[in-house]
Amino acid sequence: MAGVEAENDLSREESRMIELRFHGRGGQGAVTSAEILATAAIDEGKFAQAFPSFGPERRGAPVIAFARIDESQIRDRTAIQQPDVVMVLDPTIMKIVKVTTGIKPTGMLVVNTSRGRAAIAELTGFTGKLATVDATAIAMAEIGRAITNMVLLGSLVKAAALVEAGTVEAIIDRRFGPMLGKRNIRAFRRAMEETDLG
Amino acid sequence: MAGVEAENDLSREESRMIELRFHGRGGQGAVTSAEILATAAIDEGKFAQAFPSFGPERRGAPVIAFARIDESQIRDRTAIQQPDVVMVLDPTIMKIVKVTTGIKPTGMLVVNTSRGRAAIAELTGFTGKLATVDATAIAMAEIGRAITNMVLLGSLVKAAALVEAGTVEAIIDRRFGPMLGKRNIRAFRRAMEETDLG
Amino acid sequence: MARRVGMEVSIALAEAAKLANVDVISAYPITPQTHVVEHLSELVADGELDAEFIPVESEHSAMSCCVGSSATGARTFTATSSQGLALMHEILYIAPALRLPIVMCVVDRAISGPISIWNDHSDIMAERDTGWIQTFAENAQEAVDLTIHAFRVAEHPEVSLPTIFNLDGFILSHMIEPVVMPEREQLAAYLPSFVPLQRLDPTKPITMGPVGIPPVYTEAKWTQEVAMRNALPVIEKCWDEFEQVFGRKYRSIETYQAEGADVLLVTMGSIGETAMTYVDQARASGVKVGLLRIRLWRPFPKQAFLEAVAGAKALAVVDRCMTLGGVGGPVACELKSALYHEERRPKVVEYQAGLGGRDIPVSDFDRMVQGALAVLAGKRVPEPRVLQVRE
Amino acid sequence: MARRVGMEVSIALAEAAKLANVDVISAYPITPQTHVVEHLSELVADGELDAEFIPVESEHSAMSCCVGSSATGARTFTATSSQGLALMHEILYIAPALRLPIVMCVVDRAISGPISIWNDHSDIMAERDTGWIQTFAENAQEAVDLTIHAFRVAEHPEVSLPTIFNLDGFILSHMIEPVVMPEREQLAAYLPSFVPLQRLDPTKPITMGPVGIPPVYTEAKWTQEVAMRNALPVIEKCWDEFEQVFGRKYRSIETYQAEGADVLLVTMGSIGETAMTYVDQARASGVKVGLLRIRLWRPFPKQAFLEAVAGAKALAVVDRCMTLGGVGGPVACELKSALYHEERRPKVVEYQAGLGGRDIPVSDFDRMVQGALAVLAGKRVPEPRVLQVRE
Amino acid sequence: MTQAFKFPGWKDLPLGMDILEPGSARRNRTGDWRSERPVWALEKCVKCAVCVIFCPEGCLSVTEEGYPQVDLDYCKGCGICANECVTACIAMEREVE
Amino acid sequence: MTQAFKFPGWKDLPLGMDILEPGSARRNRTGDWRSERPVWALEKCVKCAVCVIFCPEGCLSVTEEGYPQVDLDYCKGCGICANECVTACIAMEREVE
Amino acid sequence: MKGFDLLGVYSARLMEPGEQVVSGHRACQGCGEVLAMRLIHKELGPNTVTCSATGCMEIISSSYPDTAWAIPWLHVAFENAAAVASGAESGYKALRRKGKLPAHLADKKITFVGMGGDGATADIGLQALSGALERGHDMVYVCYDNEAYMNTGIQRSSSTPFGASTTTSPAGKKSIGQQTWKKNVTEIAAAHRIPYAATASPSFPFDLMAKARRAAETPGPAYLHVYSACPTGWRPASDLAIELGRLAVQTASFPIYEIFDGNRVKV
Amino acid sequence: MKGFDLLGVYSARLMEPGEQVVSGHRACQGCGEVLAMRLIHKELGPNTVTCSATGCMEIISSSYPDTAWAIPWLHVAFENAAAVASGAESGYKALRRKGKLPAHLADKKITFVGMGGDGATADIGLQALSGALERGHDMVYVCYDNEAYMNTGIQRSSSTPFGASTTTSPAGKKSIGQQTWKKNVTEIAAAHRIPYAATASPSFPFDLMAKARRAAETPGPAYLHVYSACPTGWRPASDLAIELGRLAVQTASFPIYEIFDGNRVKV
Ligand SMILES: Cc1ncc(C[n+]2csc(CCOP(=O)(O)OP(=O)(O)O)c2C)c(N)n1
Ligand SMILES: Cc1ncc(C[n+]2csc(CCOP(=O)(O)OP(=O)(O)O)c2C)c(N)n1
Ligand code: SF4
Ligand code: SF4
Ligand code: SF4
Ligand code: SF4
Ligand code: SF4
Ligand code: SF4
Ligand SMILES: [Mg+2]
Ligand SMILES: [Mg+2]
Repeated sequence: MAGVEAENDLSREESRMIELRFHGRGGQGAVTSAEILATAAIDEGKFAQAFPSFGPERRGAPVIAFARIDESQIRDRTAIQQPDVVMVLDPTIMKIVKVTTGIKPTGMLVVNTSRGRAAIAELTGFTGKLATVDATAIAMAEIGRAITNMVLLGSLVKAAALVEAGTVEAIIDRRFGPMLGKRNIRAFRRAMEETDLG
Repeated sequence: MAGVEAENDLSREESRMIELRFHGRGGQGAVTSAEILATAAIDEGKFAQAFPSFGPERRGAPVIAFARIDESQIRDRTAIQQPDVVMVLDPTIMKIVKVTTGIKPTGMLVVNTSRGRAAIAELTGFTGKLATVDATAIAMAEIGRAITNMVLLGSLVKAAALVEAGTVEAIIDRRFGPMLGKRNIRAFRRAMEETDLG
Repeated sequence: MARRVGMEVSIALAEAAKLANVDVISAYPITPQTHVVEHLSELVADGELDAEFIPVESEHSAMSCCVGSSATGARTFTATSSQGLALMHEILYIAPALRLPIVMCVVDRAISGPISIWNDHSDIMAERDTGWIQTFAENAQEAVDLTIHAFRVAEHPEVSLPTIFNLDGFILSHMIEPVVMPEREQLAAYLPSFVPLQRLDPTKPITMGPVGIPPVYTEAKWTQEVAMRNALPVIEKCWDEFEQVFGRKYRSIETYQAEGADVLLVTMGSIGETAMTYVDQARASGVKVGLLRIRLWRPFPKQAFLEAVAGAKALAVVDRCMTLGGVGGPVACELKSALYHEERRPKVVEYQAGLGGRDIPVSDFDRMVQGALAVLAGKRVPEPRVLQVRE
Repeated sequence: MARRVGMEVSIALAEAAKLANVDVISAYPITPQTHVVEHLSELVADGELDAEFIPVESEHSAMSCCVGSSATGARTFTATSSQGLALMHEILYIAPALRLPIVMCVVDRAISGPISIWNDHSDIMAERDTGWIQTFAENAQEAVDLTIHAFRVAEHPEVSLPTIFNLDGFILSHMIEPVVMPEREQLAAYLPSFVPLQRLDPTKPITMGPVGIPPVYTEAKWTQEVAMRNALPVIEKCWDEFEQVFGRKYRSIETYQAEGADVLLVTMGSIGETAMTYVDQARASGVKVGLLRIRLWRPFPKQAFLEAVAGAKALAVVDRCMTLGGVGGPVACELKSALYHEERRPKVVEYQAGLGGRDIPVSDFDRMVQGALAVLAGKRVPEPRVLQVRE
Repeated sequence: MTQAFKFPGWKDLPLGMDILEPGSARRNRTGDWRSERPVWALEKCVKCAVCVIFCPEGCLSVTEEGYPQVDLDYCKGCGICANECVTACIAMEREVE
Repeated sequence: MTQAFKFPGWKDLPLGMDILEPGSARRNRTGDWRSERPVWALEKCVKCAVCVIFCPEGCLSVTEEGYPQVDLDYCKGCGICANECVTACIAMEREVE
Repeated sequence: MKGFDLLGVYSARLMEPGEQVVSGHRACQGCGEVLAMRLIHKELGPNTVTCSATGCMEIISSSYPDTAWAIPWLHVAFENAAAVASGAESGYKALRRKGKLPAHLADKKITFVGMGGDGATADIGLQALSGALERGHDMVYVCYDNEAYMNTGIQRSSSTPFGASTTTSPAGKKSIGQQTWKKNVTEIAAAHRIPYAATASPSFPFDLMAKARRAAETPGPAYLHVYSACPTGWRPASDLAIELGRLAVQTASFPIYEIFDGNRVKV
Repeated sequence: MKGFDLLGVYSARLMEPGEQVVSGHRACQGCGEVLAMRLIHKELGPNTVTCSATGCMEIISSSYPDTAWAIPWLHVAFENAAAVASGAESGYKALRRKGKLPAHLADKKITFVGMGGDGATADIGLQALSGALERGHDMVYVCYDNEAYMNTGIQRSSSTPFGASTTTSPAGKKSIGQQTWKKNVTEIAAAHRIPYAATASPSFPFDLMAKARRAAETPGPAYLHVYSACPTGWRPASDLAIELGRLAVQTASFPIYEIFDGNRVKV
């Protein structure tokens, strides 16, 4: 199913579940990106879950969302404690939240930043895989607003190939409608190109 | 305690419980008479209960009330099925309700009637003790309204001496206040005199 | 000295609440609770009781007002029944969580549908998880005594929990019967004035009722459970003190003729008295039967219960409520659960009876005990049975 | 053919209600039920579902409208949670007494206080006496399937009882996960149109909801109990038919790795899935443990339960609710009651966990099973324990 | 003490305890409640039917000739008809034993 | 991922889970929510304090000299002050990473 | 003529026969409330579905096995008659639109009625009423105002007039009786800008019946507030219900009027 | 000057320091509702006891262990804030009269506030409110009207204006959005003939605060209906709450006025 060769070593043996955590701010669409990722995986015949952190968080406040992807049925519904992948949608989050908490040493950090890999590596102290992208710039350019969630999905697909780009694009198209869909897909594609995997 | 000699043979040995049923119409005070009787017994140091039939009966509808008197604590709260005494406050009730239902053969029927003992004996077919009184006439004369409940209590005290007249009178006085109390006591006393015990 | 008088039970307990000098009464009328609140209104109108009587527009608001009132440190009382209790349901969970020592009289009545104004325990049983202390009265005296005890316990600084005392509707609430009314001096000796442990006080502002996020909800509920467990000895102690002041003795679990009994009838509420009559008769005819009355239902006095049934071979348990589609009535269910791991476990034969105002006569107790005896003689334990179902 | 899609569980079950072509939806929003009714509003606004959506002003009215609607013969649906369910409490008893086949989705959430929007079963457990049929879903597929099954069962002429299907709030309701959506044709084959057994019809006027005076109340309640008992085989039969049409199999009591298990974990709701993961791990390391999931809670499938536990030496029962001051959690209490007179009774070790949104990780199941194993090894059965209480 | 109606066994209770017979309360002869009965002096009656409309029991009807007619099976003897009669032709008389 | 507050054990929970410390929410630095911050050109400021009154956070105060002053620990960056300033002397600037 | 106008007197005999509330009900002797209920339902006729609150009118008309109702009738609880009626109206509406009604009902115009006493309306059921009015169901809500909770023994309601002594607002050494002013539910209903709200009294039976008809014929929600004398609760003789109602209207202690779309019209 | 009158502009700086609702609450960026709440409580000052309904303002101000409240504050449930406040008022009243208050409270004049959103007020808590107003408690009830159930995700309330699209009154092929007209709770409250009812908006902060004070100083019940813009629910940018409120008032889509004893006075 995952026909593309993974560009990294997140091991993809049968039934190795991949767990992801998304960091953003209330209103920025962290949940939506988790959702689209999971839906894509499901559309590809895999098993997947996506869920928000279940709190009454308000617009502006830091929020998280989760996703799981697996080849077989997922039975765990508890919060993800040790993610394989952490996605950071908003660069300013890192100042206030320790985004690397619990991340597996073999895991991957996907970050929206304009400051480049080195700065992020230093800031987070994370020594595993790192993917960076200036998602805000891409989003401003392509969508006209700093809504970075589809951009980051592009980086993720590039970095970890958990799902195919085409599947995600189809969902974006379905979900956002022709106008906004097209813009988001452009942003998504640019991320696939511009993401820095080191 | 029951200092007066009973005028009939309702046996008064220790712990022989006396059960009474009162028939009247909603709004006529059947419950009040049961209540005053029980309170009188309690005031004399006995044990007693009084309670209405627990229904949403409306003004005018036939209603019943109950009382129990005993020398020792009463533990039964169930409806009285086999009364020792049945009191009929309203003569017209007998046409529509079988007032003798369940009454003990050794029991007593106390009836407000203007028609005399024989007519009642025939009407009810009851062969036990019978006490009759023209309570409506007495009530109209003494109280000015056809409220017969205190009259019938007089008949009962006369007929069965379950409590002393003085105790009842004290309660009537307390309960109805000086004006109405006095009238009711007069009616009560007349009943003690005018009740026909056969 | 304390006077022995004939009084309607509802009036008597309202008088007891007056003696407790309650500050706020917030209640909504419902049969058969009405006489309680009517009498209290009269006492207030006549100036015999100095209290705010809040004539709310529903029971939901009755309980809500009680919460607000109790949170100011006022001694707060209410009473209800059946549909009214059900309408309070949501708020009934909240008062104990806030640890507010409201006292409530529940005049037990069947729950609709079909609508019934008559007595059973289906209303109160629905509140068995809520965290209120709950006792049951059997007669006028107990109703009065438990009223006073309820205030003592609820406000006890080691307890601070709302407390319900139950009495059966009509069959107890509407009875005129003898009762010894406590005297003011006795009350003064027994019931101290209420010193709230928390209060809405502008000079010491606290926030009551915040959100219980997941890191703290479990702990909050656990403290409630611990409070219930800790209340148990205090409740007993308050009965000991009650005996000293008033001379009448109460226990969480009370037995009658239990010694040497093979079968124990288990009752809660006023039917216990009829059951005693039955036990006397049965004992007289040689049946080894006794009676166990559950006076304290919440917190459930498990230890006392286990001790009380230790010698029995079978229990005949009467539930005044059905758990529709469940394994049995709520009381029997709980008793079996309590007994489950005991070495010597009596058989438990379950009955549901006295529903929606149907009397339980002496003969019904006999049927129950005969049922239990049949089990002891080797018959299979029957499924829980509703008595007196007309075929 | 039926499509496998990724969908939020709330949306999926709302779609299932749409497939059932409900006529009237009367609901009030409350977290975490909101997405269910929001999606239904959208379907109605878009004309995808032809139904009356009654935007009531409270849950009390939501259920009241459902009663009125169902009494006209309309297929009626609602959904709620927690405080909302509690506010319906009074009316929840009445719908089954009137034998109205309303279907309700309860998105289980802890009950206040303290207020919590997170999952446990304290809301629904308070309704265990009411007379609603109740099932529990574990995942998206089950939520969808039980929605459809609920209509089938509720309206079945041999049943005619309102039905609740439960799903855990957030942890299930807000999950996006794979689900196979039934097709219209399948629905047509499985779910006949609703033919009401009674209806407010001016040409055949009936009086619904009269007073249940004492001579008839007991009988009325008994018919409800009988209806619940009779519903049990119908519920199972409707699952059999479900399997024929949809190919997915459900049972009142379902087991996993139960064969040869010394200890059976007993769960209800979505934690069953985590428990399966644990069981797999434990089995792999040689622990003889299995899982029993209660899918049907009301009417309680006693026989199936007894058969399922026949081989087990101990049960580790998880309650998602506390009975404050009671003998233990409601599920464990009922299970012990069901087992009480069995010859071979497993030990029952009780846990209360996952309260107010606290996760129950695999390690917790291990603790529970270890507790049960310790009992089998001779340790005294511990008092019911709340897991994860921070000291 | 008299209960004409025989309550059904549980199996015969209608679904939901519905009452299937409209107006079955007619079996309930509320005339029993009466301690006074209305008596008409029809000669004074102007056939206006005011008494009929005001009877809470609905137990008054109009005869072919236009006169009011009471169904004593239901008349509770409230006296409203007498009090409202425009020509005062109704008197309330005590029921005899 | 950071939870500064250490939740008490059950024994240390106040009765009824009351919060005993008034205004304890001050520990919650909502400045973290901000992605833009208000910046003042005080030379244009007329010291009217309109910005101060309209701030939903109550995080503006008035200095001794009468100028508004922001507490960035709490400012969520909503922009209301900037939008309402009578002399348009407040600008919203994106927070840097 | 006791204030009964001549026209009124003679139109009485024009009344249709046929009752929806039959004799044999258990209301007190001389009950003004049951009279109002009878007249309203007589006017509305057989194609009416009535949803009743708990209260006197429910208890006295529907004690199993006796029903005084000749129309389909549903009682659920005390505080929700307006909600139950909303549900019934919506059920029919949906079934009709979807063509799901059986043939004999498909074209029948049905009037949906919610009803309750003043307690059920002004107090415990006010919210359900407000919700129903706001949502715009095509129904008639009738409040029978006897100014107290009579069914449970004459307790005060918010509709009890100032100074009246009831069992929960008794006059006493420290109280004159009811200490609050009568809540005006008709005004509250009218503040919902519903198309029709009116007050009436069975002492003016044709007026009452005409208003009932107008209420039924109004599309959308209509509110009818009916002053209903209660001899048991008010403690006069049993023959005075009509007279008392007439007096209340004539002295304007209970004015009768109509409000269309929120604009008051005196009658 | 954005419609802000000059006097208003300069009086802002005369405001007392001191807040009862402190920074650190979790309301959304730019929330107009929390601003209204802050200003009202600032005006009422520390001798205030507030009883809150469930809703945005409760959730964002009282998540254990964080409270934004510097005054005594109590939350019980969604639908009963008015009843809870009645209880608190009565508790103090009884204790004071009976001389049972501790010395430091005996002479303190305390303002009792019940508060809730439009859902808590116009819908699920309307009855508790009506009861409290009718009984005449000396308290202030504040409704923060953001025209929907925001706390649970923008569902319609009866205060949502006609045509507005919410998550439970979505615009769609068969619907324009909300199909009912905004319920006027102020009119409903005024129909209770309470001494003081008013509408206000935090966009006119001195007016709002003056009304809050008047409400508190009125003996008996007072009702304050506050239009509270919600950027999250209404979906504009986060800096527009004040502007939108001002616009609503100026276009009379939300008129602000006062009603004394039922008689309306425009402001
Ligand atoms: C939730 C609830 N609370 C209280 C009651 C008790 N109750 C039944 S009817 C009634 C009073 C009815 O008064 P009203 O609505 O004015 O009607 P009336 O009997 O006066 O005609 C009361 C208090 C109830 N059935 N349900
Ligand atoms: C009985 C009950 N039903 C539903 C809820 C869920 N709920 C909590 S707050 C809320 C909406 C609040 O809306 P509103 O009162 O307008 O306040 P806002 O959040 O808009 O300020 C809802 C539906 C609840 N807590 N309790
Ligand atoms: S007395 Fe009353 S019940 Fe009898 S006919 Fe006259 S009005 Fe009707
Ligand atoms: S009111 Fe009098 S005059 Fe008129 S019809 Fe009746 S009896 Fe005749
Ligand atoms: S941006 Fe918003 S929160 Fe920050 S100071 Fe300005 S008004 Fe206050
Ligand atoms: S609103 Fe503008 S001018 Fe006025 S004080 Fe604030 S910054 Fe200065
Ligand atoms: S109490 Fe009053 S309203 Fe009720 S039935 Fe009797 S007279 Fe009619
Ligand atoms: S949702 Fe609206 S009302 Fe609620 S906190 Fe956010 S902005 Fe304020
Ligand atoms: Mg009334
Ligand atoms: Mg709102």
